[in-house]
Amino acid sequence: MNGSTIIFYLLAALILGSGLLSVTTRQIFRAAIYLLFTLIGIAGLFFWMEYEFIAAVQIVVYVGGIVVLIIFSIFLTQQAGELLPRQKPTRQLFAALAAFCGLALTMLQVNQYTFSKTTLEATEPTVANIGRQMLDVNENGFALPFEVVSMLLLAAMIGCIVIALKSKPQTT
Amino acid sequence: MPNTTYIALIPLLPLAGFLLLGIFGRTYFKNTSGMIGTSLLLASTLLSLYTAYGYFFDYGKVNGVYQKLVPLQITWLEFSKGVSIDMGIILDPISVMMLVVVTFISLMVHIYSLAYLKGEERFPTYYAFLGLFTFSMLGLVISSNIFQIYIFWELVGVSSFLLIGYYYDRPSAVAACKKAFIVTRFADAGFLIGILILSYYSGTLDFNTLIQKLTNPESLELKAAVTASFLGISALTWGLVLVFIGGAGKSAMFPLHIWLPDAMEGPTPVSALIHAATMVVAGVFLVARLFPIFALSAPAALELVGYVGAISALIAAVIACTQTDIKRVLAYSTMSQIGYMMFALGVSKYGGEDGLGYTASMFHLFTHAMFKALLFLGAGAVIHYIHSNEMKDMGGLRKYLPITHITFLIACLAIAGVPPFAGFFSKEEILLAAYHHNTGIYYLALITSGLTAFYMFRLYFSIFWNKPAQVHGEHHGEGGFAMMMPLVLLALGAAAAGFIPFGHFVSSDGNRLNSAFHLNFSIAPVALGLAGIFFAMWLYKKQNDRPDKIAASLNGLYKAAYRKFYIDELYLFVTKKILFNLVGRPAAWFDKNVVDGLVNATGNTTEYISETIKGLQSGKVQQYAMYFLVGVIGLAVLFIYIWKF
Amino acid sequence: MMEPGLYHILFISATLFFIGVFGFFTRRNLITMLMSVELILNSVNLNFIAFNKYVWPNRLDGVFFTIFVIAIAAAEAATAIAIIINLYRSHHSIDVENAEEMKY
Amino acid sequence: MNLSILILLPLLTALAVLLARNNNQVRWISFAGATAQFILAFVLMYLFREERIAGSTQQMLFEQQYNWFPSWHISFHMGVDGISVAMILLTAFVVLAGVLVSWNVTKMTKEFYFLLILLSLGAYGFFISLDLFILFFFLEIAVIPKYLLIGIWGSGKKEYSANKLALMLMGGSALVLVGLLGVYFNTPARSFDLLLLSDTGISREAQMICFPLLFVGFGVFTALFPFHTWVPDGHSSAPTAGSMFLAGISMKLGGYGCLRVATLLMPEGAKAYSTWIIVLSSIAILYGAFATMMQKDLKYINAYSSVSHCGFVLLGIGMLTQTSMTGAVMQMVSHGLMTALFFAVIGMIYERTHTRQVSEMGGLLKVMPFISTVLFIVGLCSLGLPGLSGFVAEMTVFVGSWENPDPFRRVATIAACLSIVVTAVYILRAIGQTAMGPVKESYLHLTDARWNEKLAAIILIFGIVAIGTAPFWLSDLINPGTELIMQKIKMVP
Repeated sequence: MNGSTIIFYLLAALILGSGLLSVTTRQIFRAAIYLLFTLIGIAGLFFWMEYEFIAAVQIVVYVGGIVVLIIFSIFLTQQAGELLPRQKPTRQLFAALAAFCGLALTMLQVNQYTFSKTTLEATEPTVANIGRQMLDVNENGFALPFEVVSMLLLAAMIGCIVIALKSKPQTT
Repeated sequence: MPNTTYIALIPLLPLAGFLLLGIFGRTYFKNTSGMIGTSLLLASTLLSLYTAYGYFFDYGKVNGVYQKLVPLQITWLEFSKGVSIDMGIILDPISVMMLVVVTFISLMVHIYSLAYLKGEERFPTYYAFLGLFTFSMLGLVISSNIFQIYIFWELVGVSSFLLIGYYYDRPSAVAACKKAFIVTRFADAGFLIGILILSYYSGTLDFNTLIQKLTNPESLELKAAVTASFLGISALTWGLVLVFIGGAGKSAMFPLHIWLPDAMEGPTPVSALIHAATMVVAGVFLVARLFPIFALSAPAALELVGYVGAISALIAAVIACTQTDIKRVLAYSTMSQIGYMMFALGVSKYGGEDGLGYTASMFHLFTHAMFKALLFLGAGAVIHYIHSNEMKDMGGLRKYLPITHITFLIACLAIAGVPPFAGFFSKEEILLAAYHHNTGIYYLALITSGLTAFYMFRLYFSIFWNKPAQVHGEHHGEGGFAMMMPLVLLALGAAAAGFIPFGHFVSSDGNRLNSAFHLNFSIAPVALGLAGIFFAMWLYKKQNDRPDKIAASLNGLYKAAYRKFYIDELYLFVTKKILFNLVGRPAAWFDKNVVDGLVNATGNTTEYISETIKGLQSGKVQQYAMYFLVGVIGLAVLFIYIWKF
Repeated sequence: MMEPGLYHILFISATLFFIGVFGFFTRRNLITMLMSVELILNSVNLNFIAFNKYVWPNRLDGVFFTIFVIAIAAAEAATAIAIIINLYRSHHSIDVENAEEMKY
Repeated sequence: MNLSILILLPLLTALAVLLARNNNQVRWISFAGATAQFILAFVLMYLFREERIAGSTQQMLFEQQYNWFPSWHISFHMGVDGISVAMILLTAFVVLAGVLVSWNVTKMTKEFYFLLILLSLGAYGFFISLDLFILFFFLEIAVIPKYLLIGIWGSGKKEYSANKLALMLMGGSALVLVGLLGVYFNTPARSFDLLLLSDTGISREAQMICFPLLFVGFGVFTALFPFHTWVPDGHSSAPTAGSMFLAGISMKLGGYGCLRVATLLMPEGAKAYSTWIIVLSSIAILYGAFATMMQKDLKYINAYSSVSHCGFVLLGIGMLTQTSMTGAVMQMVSHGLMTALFFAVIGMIYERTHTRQVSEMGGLLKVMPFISTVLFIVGLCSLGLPGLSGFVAEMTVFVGSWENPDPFRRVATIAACLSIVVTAVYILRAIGQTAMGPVKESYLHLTDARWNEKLAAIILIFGIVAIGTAPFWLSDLINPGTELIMQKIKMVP
């Protein structure tokens, strides 16, 4: 039992605990905050796995971007102090059951399978390596998906604007 | 043999008249259509007289035997090898005789109608239909192929339908024409099946080949046809009986006669032409045409023909005694006389002296055409004058219609078999033939002969004598030259046609047949005929209450005969109650409710199922997601744990 | 307690995934449903990184996929929120139970 | 002759109709197109006869083949034999008459004519294709427009009828498709080519399964007994030209398919199932006739009588003799012309009297002599009057059927013969109540046919009389085609 292990378990507890709270609390603002904790916990886990770049992206995009967006939209659409409506108990029961069964099935399968680590030499996930490969146009490069994703982002952006426009400009 | 293809013109000229008047008559020949039709027919008549002269006195006879000549034959529709419908012309004594009869009577009717139907709105249509009928009838008599005869058979049926329905705005005429068509159609279905049977066994539709194959005792076809049997009766007999059913339908033989009296709804000249002289004898003609097969290969079928003819003759005569509509009396009389022709064929044998019945039948057909057409045209003149068909509206007309009176009397004497008028000779021959070959039929015929004289003179006295004439309002004489000329010509025929030595021309095997005249044999029928005439005179010459008394004393029989032995009602029952209510209605119901119901049920089931399962498509995203997850888990379990991939 | 490794992380990610699924099923507010989706996406990211680290350390594919997922998640969140706001305008509510016109 | 003209011409007409600016242009363009098709059909017949007289003994003439989907052996293979030529002639007649009769359709005229021409395109394509896939393709093209024609321009319960018709015909097509695929996957050639398939043959087991599928599938189009209920509803709801096309052309697609596809390709299946075909078609003949007797609506009368008459087509095919098959094809042509004319007349009467109930009419002969005369002619044709086409066709079927000596087929033939009596009953009833009888007061002002209606009727009557008075040209045209099918059937042990 070393420090690394302890940190891992603490992070795990943080992720799962606040994740669970996030989907169960009836105050929407708190749910957002719990989500924030979960995301931070995951970022921590990335740090723990020594993927610093991903962890940083996680914090920047998720914590800094998405959660803020969510909180904004909560402000836009929600009355203060209003409790979230409760789902029907049967639905809750069935959802829990389905989720549990799915989890059980997944874990059974995962535990049956032995993942063996490759013997090849490891590539360090440094920013330099990631950057080089991402923009590489050769065989192992990710330039094309990168471009595709950027197109997607553009499309999404335009889509957002069109959807959220107050009213469509009248074309006479 | 000279080129005789011009014979094709005889039927084609009336056809041209039909097409011309049928298509353009209403617009271009409104008034001249009668003259056009008549002149075309006159040409036909002259051609057929020329043909008859040529055939009987020039090229027809080879070594003393009249030949069957086929001057023209065109394949019209080939079914398979050997089996084809040919359009052709056959020349033999009966077809040539029929050519003359049909064209002559038709010409008379054409002329008569010029006056009779003058001013009618559908005058061109009438002449067009007459042309169609004449064409079909001529085509029928010269047919060289059994299917050709069927084709023209149907065509005469339809022209009869059109002419009966000439006054189409009278519901009774519409009903009558439908009845005539449907009853004969029913018989024609039998005819058709008969043709199919005969053609199957003989492998041909051509009359000459057919007769040859089915009369030659050596031929394989005949053996096959006689050996094959159904219900214990040979296929050949079945075929001939079915063909005879077709003939019986057209010739109004019992029990298919019910259409004939109703057909009197048509214009009277039409009745004279179609329903007295020509079309109705087509059945007799058909049996005569196939006579060798009947006589040589299927005597049982011929016997049936004899009995049906005799029974029809008697029943029709009995009914005729009670009818009051003069045209109906004549219609039943026609049926009775055709019965004579039929049983004459039925009692005949093939060839020689025993073939007397055949000759007699054709002879009677010939004379009957004359005097029955005359009777109808005379009745037409009376109706034209008095505007009624009922005997009770008539009486004492002899002074007003002198020519009609005399010609009518001649016709009545002829049909009653009083010498020396035409009917006497032909009827004597028939009775003689029956006497020699079937005494049962002979006695039936004898009774009928007495009855015939009675009802004909009942008619005669009721029209021209009886009570004084009740003529009201203005009148237009007898109808002028156009109406009288045919009457006189036909009266000449009715008076003199009997002196033709018919057996010299027409006989079953083409040989000359000398009909011996037996004076002592003739005594009984003539005496009976005279008795009938005097009885009728006693009852009807002066108005009195004797007929009613007799009718009252014969209550049941009189009523039954008056109601035509309830045969119409029986048919009505069969068609209305059984065919319509027990077959047609259930079929329609079945279709609407069961078959269609099944189709709709399929549709409704689909709709019901979709209605039930559409709840799954609730529009609630979370439900969809849950189905999705459950589905994924289910499939995963299925694949992993059950099918063990 | 044992040394944490791949299986631990997989457990965390699976659990997080099904927590997200549970949230997605039970939440009626669209924004909270969106949050559940974010949880699911994060659990996926976790898997990618874990596999990259513990199974194929020689390659960086997991990293790239994670980056893409994050980028797409951001776009998705933005689009989703645009839709939510639009829906709020037309329905004056962002309860999914009220947005069920697309049925039958 | 290049057969693709037969498809291109309707296609061009349809496109030109779409481009037309007003209704009048639409009418005249369609009329011109239909006339061109009409002339083309005659040219085709003439050239075909010339080729045959010149001694060409090929099974199919004017063959053309273009690759379409080579990897699945689908090719655009066209060619005609006498049967196809006869059917193309029929289509040309009905199309021309249908275009003329629809002259005063005012609702969405352009679309109406477009669909009519499209339907004719499907029919032409169907009759000339020698590739089963193309055949199916055109079959479907001929189905869809009918749904719209009935659904939009129909009368009465048109939506119901349109749905029913489209669903039942689609069901039939589905069976056909399954059958075709069955054929496709059961030959070594893996081909949809009709000629190739008929040469190589199909295994007996496959025939036993595919024949009923194909026959019933096509049979639905031809009102095979239990699948006929779309006929009365569909015909009665359709607009006049729609009914004419439906009965005149599209019911014939089925008959043609039964003969050309099912029977030619699968003689063993045909032989094995002929009993069933005969039973069903005899039922259809008699039962259709009796059901007609009870109908009160003129269109229903003709629709049910179509069931009965199309029974003769299937009976002729089921009897499996050359004469009966020739008769079946002749009956298709004859019935197509006759029933198209019948529906045209009914449409004309309905347009004037605004009723189709026979009991409500009477004495039309007085006020509309032309229309009533046509009604008489078509009625008489329907009941098989010699000199008109119905007689020739029915007699050929009867004679052909009678060539089978076994009692069962004999009984079926006799039953079919007896149906002509029932036909006479219902036809005369219908004519007697509409055209004859006292004229109704309210009808006295009605007018007779206009030029377009007269022309349409005369064209169809011309066809009917041409077959009725001189049948040999038609039977000569058809005979070689049926002879070939017979050879296949005779080879079956």
